Amino acid sequence: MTISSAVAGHGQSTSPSLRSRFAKNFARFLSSPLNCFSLGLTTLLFLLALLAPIIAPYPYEQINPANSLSPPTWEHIMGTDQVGRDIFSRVLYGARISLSMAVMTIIVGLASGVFVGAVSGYLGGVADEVIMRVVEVFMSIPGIILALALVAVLGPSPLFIVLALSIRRITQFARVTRGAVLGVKALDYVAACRVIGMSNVRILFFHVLPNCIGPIIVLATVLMGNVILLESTLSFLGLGIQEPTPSWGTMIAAGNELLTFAPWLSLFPGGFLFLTMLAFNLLGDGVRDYLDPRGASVI
Amino acid sequence: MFFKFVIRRVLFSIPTIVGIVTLAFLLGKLIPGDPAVAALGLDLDGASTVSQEELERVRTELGLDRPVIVQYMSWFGDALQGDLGRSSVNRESVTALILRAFPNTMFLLLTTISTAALIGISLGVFSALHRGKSADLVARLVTIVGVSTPPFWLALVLILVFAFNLNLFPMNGSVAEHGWTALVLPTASIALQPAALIARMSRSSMLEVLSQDMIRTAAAKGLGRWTIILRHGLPNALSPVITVIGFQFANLMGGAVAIEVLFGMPGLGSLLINAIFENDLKVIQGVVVIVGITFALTNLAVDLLYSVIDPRIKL
Amino acid sequence: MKIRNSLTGAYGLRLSIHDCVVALILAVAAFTLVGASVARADDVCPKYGGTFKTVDISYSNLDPSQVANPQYYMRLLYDGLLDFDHDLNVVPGLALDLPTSDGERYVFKLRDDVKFHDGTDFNAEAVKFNVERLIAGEVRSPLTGYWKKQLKSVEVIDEYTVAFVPAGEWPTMLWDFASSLRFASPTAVNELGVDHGLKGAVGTGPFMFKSFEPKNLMILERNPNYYKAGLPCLDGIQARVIKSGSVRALSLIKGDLDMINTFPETQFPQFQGSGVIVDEGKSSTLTVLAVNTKNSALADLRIRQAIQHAVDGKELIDNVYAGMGEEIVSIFPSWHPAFTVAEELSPVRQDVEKAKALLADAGYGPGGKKLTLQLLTGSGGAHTQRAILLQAQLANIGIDLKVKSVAYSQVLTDLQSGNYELILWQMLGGPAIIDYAWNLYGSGGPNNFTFYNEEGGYQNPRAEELALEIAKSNDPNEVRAQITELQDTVFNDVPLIFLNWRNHRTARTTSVKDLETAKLKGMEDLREVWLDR
Amino acid sequence: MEMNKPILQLQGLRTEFKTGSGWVTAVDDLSYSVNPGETLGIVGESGCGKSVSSLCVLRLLPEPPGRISGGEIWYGGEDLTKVAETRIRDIRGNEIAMVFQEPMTTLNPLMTIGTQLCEPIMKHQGLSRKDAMQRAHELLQLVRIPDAKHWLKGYPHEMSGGMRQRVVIAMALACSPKVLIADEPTTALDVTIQAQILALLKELQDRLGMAVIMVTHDLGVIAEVADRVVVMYAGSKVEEATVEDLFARPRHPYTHGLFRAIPDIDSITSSEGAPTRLEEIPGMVPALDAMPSGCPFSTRCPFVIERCLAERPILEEKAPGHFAACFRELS
Repeated sequence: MTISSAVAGHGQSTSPSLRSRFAKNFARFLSSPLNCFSLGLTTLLFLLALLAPIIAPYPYEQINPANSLSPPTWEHIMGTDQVGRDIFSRVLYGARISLSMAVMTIIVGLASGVFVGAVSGYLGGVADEVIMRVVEVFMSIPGIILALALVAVLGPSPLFIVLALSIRRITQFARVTRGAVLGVKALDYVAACRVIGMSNVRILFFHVLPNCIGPIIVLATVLMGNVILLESTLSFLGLGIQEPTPSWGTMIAAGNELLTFAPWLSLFPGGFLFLTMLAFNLLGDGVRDYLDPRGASVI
Repeated sequence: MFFKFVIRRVLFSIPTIVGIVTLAFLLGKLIPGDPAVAALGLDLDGASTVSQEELERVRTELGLDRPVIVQYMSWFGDALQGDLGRSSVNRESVTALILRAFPNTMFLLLTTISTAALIGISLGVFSALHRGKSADLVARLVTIVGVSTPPFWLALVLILVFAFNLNLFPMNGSVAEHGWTALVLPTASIALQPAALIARMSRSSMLEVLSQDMIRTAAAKGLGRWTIILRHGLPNALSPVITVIGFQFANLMGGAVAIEVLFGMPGLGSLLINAIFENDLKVIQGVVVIVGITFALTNLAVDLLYSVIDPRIKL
Repeated sequence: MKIRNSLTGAYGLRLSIHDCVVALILAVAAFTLVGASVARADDVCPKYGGTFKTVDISYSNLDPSQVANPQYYMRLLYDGLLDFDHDLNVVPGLALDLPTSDGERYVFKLRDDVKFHDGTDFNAEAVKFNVERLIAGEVRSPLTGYWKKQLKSVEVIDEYTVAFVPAGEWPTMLWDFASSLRFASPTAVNELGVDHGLKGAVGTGPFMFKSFEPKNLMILERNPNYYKAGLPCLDGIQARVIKSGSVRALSLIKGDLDMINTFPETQFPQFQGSGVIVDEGKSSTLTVLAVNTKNSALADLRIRQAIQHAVDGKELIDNVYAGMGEEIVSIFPSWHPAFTVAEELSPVRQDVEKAKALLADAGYGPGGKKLTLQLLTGSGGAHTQRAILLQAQLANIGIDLKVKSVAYSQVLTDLQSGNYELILWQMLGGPAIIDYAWNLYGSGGPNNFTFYNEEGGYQNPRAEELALEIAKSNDPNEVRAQITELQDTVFNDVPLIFLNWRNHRTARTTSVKDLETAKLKGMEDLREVWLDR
Repeated sequence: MEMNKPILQLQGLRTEFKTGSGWVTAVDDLSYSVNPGETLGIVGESGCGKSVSSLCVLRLLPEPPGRISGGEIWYGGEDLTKVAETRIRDIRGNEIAMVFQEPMTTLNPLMTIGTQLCEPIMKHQGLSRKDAMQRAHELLQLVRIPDAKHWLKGYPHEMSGGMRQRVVIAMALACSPKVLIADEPTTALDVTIQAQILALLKELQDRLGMAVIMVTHDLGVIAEVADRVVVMYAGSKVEEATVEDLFARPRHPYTHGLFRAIPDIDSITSSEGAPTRLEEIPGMVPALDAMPSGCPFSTRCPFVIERCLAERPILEEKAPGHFAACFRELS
């Protein structure tokens, strides 16, 4: 109730010209140094991930038993692990894994969630009631429990991990989209569309949804950090990405054994995980303050 | 009136609970590996021989030979009566396992959420009152750092520093053994994130409320600053904060799984992880059911709490 | 006849019936002496008292029908008719002596002074009750099938005499009695039903059940009426599950724990200078790559040999085990009486050139097809590190090893179902010869998961023959020739890619006294351990 | 009306707001006074500074972004802009009370009417909760709320807008203030309710003998209740006169425009509210940070002359007791 009404308010304030408004005010978004910082950091992390094959000084899987557990040196700026693999290279490739998994999860969650939420909100009635019941079932089970149970069932392959992480995102996007659609649906111009005989599909996808995009973008940004944390928690528990594919969570878990003797094993992947989450949380905050100051998409 | 609202809302959560129980059943049907093999408890070094008849016997015993729909009906009926089956690993009743683990987890979650709420709301109100000043900025940075720190990583650092080097708290073990000190580090590891989110919501909600006419009215009555903030501001700012607290309570479970494993706390998280590694289907299902129902009821409680706080909310 | 054979060939003791009689007399004499000095039993330990705190790796049930490692927790609560000494020789336990045989039955004379923790008597009826419970499958136990197969019946002769009728040949009988047949109080079992082992566990062992939370914490207290007078020295034992490797190590250094026996070798440097005593046991687990010889590529001997020549077990020892292991020189561990160094070790040594040649010969490698194999391994720690090293070693000869890590229990499930190409496996054997011969290489050997000598798999009739002969004897000296030949045969046939022996290890604080690291993982005897603090 | 010494007097009040481009003046050199028992009307378009200036009296201007940058507000020998925070709190709701525009949002939705009414009573008169409740009951009866006893335990959302505004008025009157500032008290209400509320205010003022400052954009309201009128435009006072003088002969083109914007008396009572009436003055109020250098109204004034653009007219007495800030003489 609080959520939908807030979104309704939002819908009104960002009526049809959102896209131009967004473009026009991008400069205003960047006028905050914090936003600049977070956008810069995010971009940097994506670049590091994308360019990992170029930047990484060693192949991530290259072992060197003769130089295992080396502390940080000029050769290995973040040290090496138990079998002599370069931590820095693995951290970079870990960024690739974490970010791509998170992006895929968000894409799957967003695409399906927005569709479900939009249809549910627009149609209303029994369909809405049933969809929202199902959503509520999934919302009642904490993300990690659902993900763990699904990974246990499906096995820890990247595809299934993305799937397991997406399910709850779908429900989150569905809820927010539904709320926004309900708000926008009540506006006069939608009634006008109907009066001139536009089809429901056209109204929903060309006139209603584009105006619901604010809270959806905010949610997507906010969830990035969330999903990255979830993925690394799964890996940390041994149920996520499996060795030898590098993943920050697995690396932290592997370093756990040698916490006092070789702290660099878990320090650097942990630090990068922290930085990534910081970047996305700051960005999410900035985007939220900018697009959705009333916090409709807080979930 | 209120009673009717409660009844209605409670009835509302029944389909959700039915859904959760069904979901848990479906989960069980998807799980790979032969539950009967797992049930026989293989020696970790694989040095055991299990005959085919043994497997058949156990399959029958577990009801794995019946049609799926019959299995579902009996699962549902048993679950209604609080019977979630027996662990295939050690034959312990799943209900008993969960009852033993549940208080540990709830104790951790409740301590954490109360701590987080206390810190978060105070920080948020503080921030709102100093809006735009450097104190506000510092508070916001603290919250953003808090929200970005991976709990399991923080836990490792806390263990190293506070349990090992400073020897202030136990590294491992439950409340039953060490008393409240056992909760300090686990709570600190996972409280940061919800505290930060609660602070953020409190701040924005408080700012919104403080800009409302009724605050000006209260001031025009000649009330003191803190009376206005605490009696008029805070209660009105609380609704969205409670939403966040409710969500965070469920989200806490995420951090709690890793934290329970790390700190050796015998809660639902440890139970689930063990069950997953041992293919202990019934326990996995049981945990999903219990956790799901708990958080469905948490949502219910949050909704009821709204109506207690806000007389405008009816039905 | 066969029974006599196996009896007389007992595990390095090589007892004859005559020896048995002598031993019996000696034992009776010793017992009389001990009995006479019961009043002064306190002298057995230099110091009494204290709770011994250690880790428990995920025990889920304390019923005697359950087998799990480390075994010592079972042996704290329960006794068997037979027991082990430190060198893993079978010695009498609740039986007064090793069993006598009349050609059809093994007859055990029981001690008449033993009581269960609940005060009820230990006697022949109790033995029968436990054995029948196990065989009937009333408890879900991985042992049921095995005992049902080996044992025809059990008979009570008188209150303290019980006879076991085997179903057939039973070469490992003494070891089986010592390692997996334990006795719980019939009264308690009837009372607790399926909860025996969870809410209570009543045996005759040196310690008594106090509280137990599976996968979390087990607390045992001293049994003041233990049949070995004056033992145990400790007041109690507390074993908890600690999943985090760092917490385990840090807790030991901090003194929250007295001993740990599960930790990665890479943690050794952490213990240096911390006052923790690290102790290395013998080569206790055989690390191998189990090869599915039904797999079309792996059925090719040349490819198996190529893999064997590509791997370097020494590198694994140096880098994963911190040097705590032994290279393969025999199919037996170095402490075993049957240990015989193979004359020709080159088949199990790294030789990259030869490996490449073999592979090329089989049509793979440069100019040929690319060989891709999947390796299934447990996840985390040493499992992962070994897999990574192996991956690199095989990459050297152009084999692409895809590593799939899953929970180790899943590895074992897949191993037993034959659903794999290569599996990284640690085999923990016992003291019996058969564990390292027939069990691994014979058709139908319980630990033969490679289909070696089985239908559809790679077969070598000579190896099968040799394994059978060795199984029938059990006296290493009697079958030394066969052992040597079997060894050379399997080294050439490579149903298993031999990597190395991994040493068992314990780490303890200085206050723990008289703890001897066992030859086999988890077989430490805590009865005589005492705490000096 | 008896003309005593003014009970409240604003002298040269100046307030500013911080915006992205620096401080802008919202109220510029505003002076007016109000005598006991008198009703002073302040009229002007939204954003002209009338509400801001009335908030300044009780120092309720949100700071930041606002600030009082000059001038004095004299109340019984004290300059309210300078008195201690504790003193101003004693005055608020006690000696000077305020009624705000939106009855829907001025009340705390989570508190019962009774509790909210009790707050100022308990604070300023030191009554026990029980006695305060009794007084609250009387107050509700005073503002003619039927079934007052029941409503003490009721919540604002259960009431209609008109009833809520009565509650707000009751709350303002709780401690029998000497000055009541009513900031658009009827704007959000239906026309028929408006009339009732205005009548009620008038009656209560007569009964309690307090001074009222009626801030509104609605000349109809002014005509009904005010004795004297201050017309504000873009932060400054442009005209001041008795209500009769002003209505008879407005001397500032802005006031003139305001009257012209009223079609006729019938439409006041039949249409919903006032916002459309001002539209006939062409153009827009200049933004606060983009004031013309001359007369602020010059951009919209039909009578504008060259001088208006260069020089700012000051307030001068065009007729006895009738002040206007304009270079031209309107007839």
